Amino acid sequence: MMTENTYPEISIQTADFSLADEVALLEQDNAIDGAVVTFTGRVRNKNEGKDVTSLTLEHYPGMTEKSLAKIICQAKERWRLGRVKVIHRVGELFIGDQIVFVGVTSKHRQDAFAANEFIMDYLKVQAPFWKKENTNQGEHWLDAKSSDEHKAAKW
Amino acid sequence: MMTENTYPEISIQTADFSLADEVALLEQDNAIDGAVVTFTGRVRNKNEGKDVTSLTLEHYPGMTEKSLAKIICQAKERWRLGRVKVIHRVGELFIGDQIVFVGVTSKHRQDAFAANEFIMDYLKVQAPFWKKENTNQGEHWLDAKSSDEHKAAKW
Amino acid sequence: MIKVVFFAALREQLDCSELSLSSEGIATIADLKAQLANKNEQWQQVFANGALLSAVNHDMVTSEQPIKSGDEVAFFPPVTGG
Amino acid sequence: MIKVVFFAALREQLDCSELSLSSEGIATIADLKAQLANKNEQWQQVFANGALLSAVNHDMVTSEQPIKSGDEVAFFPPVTGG
Repeated sequence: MMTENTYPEISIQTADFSLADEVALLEQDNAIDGAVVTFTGRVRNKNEGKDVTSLTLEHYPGMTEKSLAKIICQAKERWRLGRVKVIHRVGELFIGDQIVFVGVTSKHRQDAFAANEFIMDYLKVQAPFWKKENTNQGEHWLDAKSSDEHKAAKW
Repeated sequence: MMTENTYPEISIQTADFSLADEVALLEQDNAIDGAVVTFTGRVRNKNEGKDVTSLTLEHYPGMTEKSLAKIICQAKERWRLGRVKVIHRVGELFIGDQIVFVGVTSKHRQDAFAANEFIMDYLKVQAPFWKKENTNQGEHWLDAKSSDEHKAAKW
Repeated sequence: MIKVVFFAALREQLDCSELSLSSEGIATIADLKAQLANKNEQWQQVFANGALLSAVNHDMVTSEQPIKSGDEVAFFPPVTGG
Repeated sequence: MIKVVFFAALREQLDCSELSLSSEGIATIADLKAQLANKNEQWQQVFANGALLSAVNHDMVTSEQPIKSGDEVAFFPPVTGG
């Protein structure tokens, strides 16, 4: 049975999150990791020339967690990582709101940088999230970008 | 004359800093940047097999700020960056203490990741900081690592 | 029975988020797609989109993927999170 | 006069953090190094270290760098911050 702790490194939530709290958890009782890299993705006010008012994030519950867990596993296979946390919000989000957080610790900075970017690049093309953009010209689903495919393929 | 605001993107200080406050400043009134990448370097409890008790950080006031300003300029020339902040602490620091912070915002994540890692790689080989390690086997100045030279050279 | 779920633009185009159908005569994702496309012209058009992605039991798969009764199959557009 | 400053392990080895000396006969960093090494055996040994870095007026320079009266010259080991 799935419990809340099946994927302690992953959280899909409508609520906002606190960068400070998340980093504190990554660092707590962790004196062996000298490097902490975080990525935060936020809602921008412009996209492809249109004025954005909000985004609506949909996802595929169950598959989302499974795909993110797989991505995190791959990162751990490739780099010497300490702790990892991935948070992705769903529902309606407004300008400046936090959308996604990836936090990684490692003994060494190179591993932390690479693993964090790897996780984001794969999240972008494999995790089942979809964005609907609400603009002053109406709403529409965003198209996937081929540049995201290329970024993931380069690893 | 040098005033406190000569290098608003750079702070060399003995005091600790707050990751949350620094990121809040990077994001404040900034609705155009969708990506925020942070690096935090911390004092590890082990280094090359020795038990570390503390580090003493020395620097060359004046040159430190100038060299970091140059590195930030180079990063801005190479990538489309929004805001940048670099903080480096000096004096005696203990296990788990924050040593260095690099925060970068950009419209796009690839630029934010690359610029942040670039700034850290160059800080490591060009900014005049020196670490003395205090261990249970006495104190000694750390040697520069050739791997750091290689990381900076790869950009 | 096979459970089929749809997401995002696809769900809106079909005006359907979930359906169940018999696994009889369906060996692969390609078979299932063909059967769904057969429903009517609107569905045919939607499933003609070669960019659609499919998942079986929460794993991304290709059209050749075998499926069986009890599986949960999902169809959706390329993902755009992050 | 040229102001010369030393940092970290170098400062401790020389037991000196700062000194001033006349710019007479000193055209480059290499000249300055040679004159400092000339002080005594301890200084000679320290300045024989090829890994030492030098800066003039807060910019990293090579041994060929010209220097003049009024400059601030720094010598220090490879940096280890971050």
